[in-house]
Amino acid sequence: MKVSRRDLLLGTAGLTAGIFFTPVPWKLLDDVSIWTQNWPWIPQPPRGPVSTKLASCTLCASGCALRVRMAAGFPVGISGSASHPLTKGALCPLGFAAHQLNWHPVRLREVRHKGRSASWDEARAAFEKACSEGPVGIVDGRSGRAASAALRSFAANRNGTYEIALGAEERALAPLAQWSSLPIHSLGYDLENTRTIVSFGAPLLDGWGIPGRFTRLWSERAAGQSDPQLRIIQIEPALSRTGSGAWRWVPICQGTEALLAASLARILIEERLVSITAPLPPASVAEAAIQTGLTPTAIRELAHTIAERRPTLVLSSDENPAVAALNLLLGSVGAPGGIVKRADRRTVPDAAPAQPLRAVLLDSTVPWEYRPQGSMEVFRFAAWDGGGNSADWLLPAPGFLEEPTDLPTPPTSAVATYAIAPNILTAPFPVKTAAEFLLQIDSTLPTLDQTVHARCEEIFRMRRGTIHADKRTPVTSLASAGKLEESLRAGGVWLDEPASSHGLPCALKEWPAGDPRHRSGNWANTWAPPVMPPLAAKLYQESSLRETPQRSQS
Amino acid sequence: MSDLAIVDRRFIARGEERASTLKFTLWLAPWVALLAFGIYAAGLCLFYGLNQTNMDNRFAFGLWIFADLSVIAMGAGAFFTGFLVYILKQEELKPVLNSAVVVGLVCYSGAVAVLMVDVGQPLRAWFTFWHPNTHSMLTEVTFCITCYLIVLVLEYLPVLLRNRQLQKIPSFFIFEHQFHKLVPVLAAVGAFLSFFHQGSLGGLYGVLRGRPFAFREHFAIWPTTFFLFILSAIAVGPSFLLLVVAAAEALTGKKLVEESVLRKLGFISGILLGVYVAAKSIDTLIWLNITSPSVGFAPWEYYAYKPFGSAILFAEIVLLGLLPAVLLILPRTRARRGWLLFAAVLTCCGVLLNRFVLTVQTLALPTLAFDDFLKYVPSWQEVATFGAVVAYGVIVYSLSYRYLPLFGHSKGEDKHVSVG
Amino acid sequence: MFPWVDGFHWTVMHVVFLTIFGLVLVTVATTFLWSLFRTAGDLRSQRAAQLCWRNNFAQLPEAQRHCRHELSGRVIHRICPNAFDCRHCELYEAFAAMPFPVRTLNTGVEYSDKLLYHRGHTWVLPEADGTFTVGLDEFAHHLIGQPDKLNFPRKGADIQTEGIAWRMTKNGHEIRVRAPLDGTILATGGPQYRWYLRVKPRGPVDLRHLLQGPEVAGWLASEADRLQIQLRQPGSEPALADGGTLMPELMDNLPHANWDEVLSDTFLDA
Amino acid sequence: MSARYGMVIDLDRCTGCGACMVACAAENNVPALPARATDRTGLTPMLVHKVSNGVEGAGRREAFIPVACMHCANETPCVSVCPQQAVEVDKSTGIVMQIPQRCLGCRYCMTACPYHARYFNWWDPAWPPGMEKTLNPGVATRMRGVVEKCNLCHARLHSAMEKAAASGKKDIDMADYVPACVEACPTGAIQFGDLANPDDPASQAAHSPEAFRLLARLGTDPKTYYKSRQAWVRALAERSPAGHAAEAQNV
Repeated sequence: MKVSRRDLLLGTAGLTAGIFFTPVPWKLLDDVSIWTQNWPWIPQPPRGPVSTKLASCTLCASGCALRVRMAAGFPVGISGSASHPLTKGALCPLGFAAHQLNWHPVRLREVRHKGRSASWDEARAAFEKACSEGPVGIVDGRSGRAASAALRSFAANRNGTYEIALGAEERALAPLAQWSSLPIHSLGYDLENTRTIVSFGAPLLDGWGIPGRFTRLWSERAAGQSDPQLRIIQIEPALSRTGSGAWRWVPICQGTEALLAASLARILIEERLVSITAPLPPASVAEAAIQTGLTPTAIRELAHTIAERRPTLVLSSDENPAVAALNLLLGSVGAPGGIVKRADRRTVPDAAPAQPLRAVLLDSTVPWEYRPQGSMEVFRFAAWDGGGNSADWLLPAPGFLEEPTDLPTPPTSAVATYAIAPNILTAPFPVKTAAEFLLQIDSTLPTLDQTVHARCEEIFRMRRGTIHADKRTPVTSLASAGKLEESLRAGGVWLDEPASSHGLPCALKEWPAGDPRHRSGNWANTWAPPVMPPLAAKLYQESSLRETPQRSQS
Repeated sequence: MSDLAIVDRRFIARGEERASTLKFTLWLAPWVALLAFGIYAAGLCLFYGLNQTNMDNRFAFGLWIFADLSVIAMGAGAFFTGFLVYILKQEELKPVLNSAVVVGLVCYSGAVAVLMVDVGQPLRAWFTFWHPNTHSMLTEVTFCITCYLIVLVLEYLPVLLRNRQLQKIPSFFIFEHQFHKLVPVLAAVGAFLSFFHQGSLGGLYGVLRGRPFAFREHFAIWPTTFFLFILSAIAVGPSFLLLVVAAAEALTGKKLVEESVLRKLGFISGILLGVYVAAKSIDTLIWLNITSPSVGFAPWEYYAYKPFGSAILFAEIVLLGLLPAVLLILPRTRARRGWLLFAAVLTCCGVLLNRFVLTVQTLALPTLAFDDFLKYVPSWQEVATFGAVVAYGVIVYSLSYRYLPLFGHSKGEDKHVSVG
Repeated sequence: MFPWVDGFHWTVMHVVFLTIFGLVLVTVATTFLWSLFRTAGDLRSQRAAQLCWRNNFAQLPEAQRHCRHELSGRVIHRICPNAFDCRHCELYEAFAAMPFPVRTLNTGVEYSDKLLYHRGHTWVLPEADGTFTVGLDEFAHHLIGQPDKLNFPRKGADIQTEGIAWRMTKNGHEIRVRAPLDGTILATGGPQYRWYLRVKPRGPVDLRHLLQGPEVAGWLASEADRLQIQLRQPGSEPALADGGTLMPELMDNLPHANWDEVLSDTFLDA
Repeated sequence: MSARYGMVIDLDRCTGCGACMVACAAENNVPALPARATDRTGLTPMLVHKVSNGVEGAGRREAFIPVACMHCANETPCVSVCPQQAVEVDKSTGIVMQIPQRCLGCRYCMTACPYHARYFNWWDPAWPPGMEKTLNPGVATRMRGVVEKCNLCHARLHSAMEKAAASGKKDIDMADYVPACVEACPTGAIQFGDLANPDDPASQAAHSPEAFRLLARLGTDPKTYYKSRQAWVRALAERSPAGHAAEAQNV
């Protein structure tokens, strides 16, 4: 029969009506709604049991103890481990997202020579060639590690130089080390027993020293109290986080820290506020007042406040002899609550050799911005390529939690510590540490394990200190050095007893001149990698909380 | 005559004078271009997400929500004229009824289209019907607008079927013939729905306890803005319709409806506007002196930020409220076409300003002690999408005017002016 | 909020909300379906064609709505109030009784007294066997000549007076020819046969509404005049009637005229 | 059990380091956004605001105010406005839950929130290749076009409940339920607890004379309390914005 338009219309209408009595539309509706709720291209977290592993952060010298949540063999979360005697479970903001660093887009995945990809063998050949042609320099960013031992002895064997790139906190101690002719690394701050801290721009609450150590001290003894047990006087041009959290903030003109320190010293001496005698600084109070922008009375009051509640610790943000010298006047050197000696075998490396270096090798712990002086071939170990680097060779180093290492005493610590950080991850592509690289060239170098054993032996023989883990075990109660190493490898931290603060002879022939070097404070400054975890970078990009950091120019 | 012209001519009702095909095409061309560009912009937003706009977490509503509120207020002419003609039996308004329907349809469908771009997950929009939260004004709005859009389409259907070619198909003609007998029912339903969602749109902001600038006292479950929006909508609706018809007359150079009809529209608009202004003034006084201070916000603070000075309040209530109301109510000014149109324009501007203040100023003003006053400038994607709605409106109205008996047949028989 | 959504529990708001919107939807749906139902009813009954025609008639220009008696000269001026359905015209008898003037008019085309003419330019010829033959009159034939396409209803289909009897296309214009009487189609012809339909009447035959005798001349004359005006080239004299007869194949010969209007008026199709 | 989980944040102890923000993002699989993102289009369920007493020079004081969802208990502004029940208050915990799978992204709740604690996913969440393996298994990622906010680390509450259930207890041990930001704060400035429990240290701290809440007069009963000994900081609670600015000029 012939189908008329009318039949067609009726048919369609019937069909549409009929469809609604079939499951088809409802199933479609259901599927659509489910699809709209999870798009296939949106990544979903891995499923699987979550376990927790103990580890240590190796991204700065502080070596904070970590609890790493692992799922399906990958780190999925990080928190501090409260058993650590110094960090007490605190972490810096960057640490909480560090577990994502290894997948950062700028991760260095292959050996690169002048921007082109190369092989490990080529790199090794090139370095051996350099060694044969002249002295090489080895730069270590974090001395005192087992790896450092290897680096150092390599330099010694090849009569090259072994240099340490010091951090700001360490540089700040340099003058005192010089006057007391002690290595920098055997000096520390006894913050726990001090009553007044005078900080010349040191970012105490913003990444200074060991995360958690000072901040917790501050929050227990200083925060928000009108007359706190611990007085913090922050002297700096602009109000910083530390200034806001301090007991007093003293705004002074840029670069006049040394002058102010001198004038304070003058007042302390002239008005007999301190018993210790020292050479009279040349600076006059009136002059200082003009330069610093403070009134003479203000400076005088400041001097009185400083002397009032001792022990008083004077900190500078970076190397500044004039500021450091105040500690001598206030008798804070070698006294409880001041600058104390700690058991540490590290010594300041020897001076540079006569003839210029043929090549220099930078360990991955050396801050990215470090620029070797002079023209030589540069071998740079790094896990991330921060860009703008002039190194001839970029050598991929292990990333976060990928390098087994030991952790010597962190800067600013009053007592010696020792810990061993296991590697709980392995890089999916060939990486080497500087030490491993050198070991391949010179097999006589001490291996990591040898040095670690030796160190454990030594600690065991000293029979001092305690192992801090879930519970505390005095070293004396340990059967052998092996047991000690075992417990350290299991995540324990050895904490030495406070060294006797006496025997820190320190004399001043004349009042030192100030060094204007000043460093702007931020967590990012003590941070060795050139990049920050994406989630930490959010702070700078997606909120107005922080201004983008100026990284320290070592 | 070219073939296109022949075909075109065949769809134009017998004896109706319309612009030549070429002229009409030239008129449409720019609007079509604008529409296409806007659709492209909207496509960007749908494909790449709303990061294409300049909205942000603090300015979560932008140009689009302002446009929706305004456009829907303008579209109020549709339901209100229907209400006047069918419920209140104001027969003399019949000639503009079809125009009102087209305007309404355009406004509402346009608004819904923009909303679909505005939400982050358009494909989930229907969840509102699945998990509706009966306490949310937005739910009420969604339900009402959806229903009313259906009603508008149904009301537009008869007008569409009156097209010369379509009505040659018997079943269409008969359906139209039967359907338009029942249209008064739809008009009643439409009026009911509209009263509600116009109100709910106002309620959207009146209930924002967290935004003292917008929060108002409640009657029963509704904040005062609920009632103010109804008033302002039915006040502006006729004015806007008046302007549309006037524009059509200007463009076609024909007298489409009796002057008396326009005056009547103006008068209705004027009276309602007067009532609105009175109510609005009382509401503002209560809010400034009681509501706002009681939650710790001194009223003067709202107007401490330029350009949103207290001048904006004066403009909204007096300049664009009281003034046009008076102009429309006084017979002498109403009788002059110039004044009539001028007053109608003012009325529209007044309501636009009101919607602007409620949507934009509310979000720009800080709430926390440490907030700043915020600025927001729509991105070109937002503007283009908005432009597309305008173009869409012009195109639909032009086509309707050309091919449908919007103003009845010039041959006068209006027993079949289908409505709505 | 709906009972089948997890964690649902009734509240007053739900009841109110659901009731209101339920009612709204029901009302709207009912309205729509009700008119659909009524439409179907009308289409099934015979009223549909009538309704369409009456609406269409109302839209015809006044010149096309003159009463047949005006065309015959019985009355001076009268617009048909019955959509050309003289069967329901209460004045028909009265008018028919009136005398009419004898006039000689130039109709431009021939016509036959044996044929009954419909205002849509079809004629009806009663056959001996009681069936009727339907064809296009000369006037229409001159306009269209040879149609490009013919579209007849299938045999046995019903046609209704003023409904569409058949469709033709010529030069892209669709022409709908109105049926002059009610009936069932027996056979279909075409221009070559000079007839188009053979129809078996339905029910009692009443052809009063068809023109005959003097009316035809008057009607054709007025149609010719209309055509002259409509086809007049701007600024030229009427040149259609050549020696008093309409020239053939007009649509082919004057392609640029406004044929849409001409055809609509000729076949009473607004 | 019927708890009222809430926080007391000691602003005098907040150094504005941002550890809470980072820890929160890491815990809740919040992606880092494209470079175009700003502090206004960002995704920071926990956001630390920097505030000052408006004085320049030696008299200047600054403080930091961490703001996350306050989980308002009364007339919760975002709950009543959501058209499709994508925001709900959990009666048993007092936590205001956002259900991203149901959210259509109309952002009405964001305009309703006086604390701007709600965030819209303006971008598709994206991670560098391989980094998605480091996402927290306990929390599902969200997609573009939906609103999200702090839910007091609901995943952690769940595991705490499971632990309690496993050991047959009906109440959880608060030691097991510590939100990421609380855990991360290096100065221990954030106290978290059950405000309905008078013995809970947090609920006691909430009643200390230095405790205050932001915009409490709006009557939404926010469950995040702040604490400060400094009068000017406490003044930030209720002082209306323009007034605050004006007085800052006079100081």
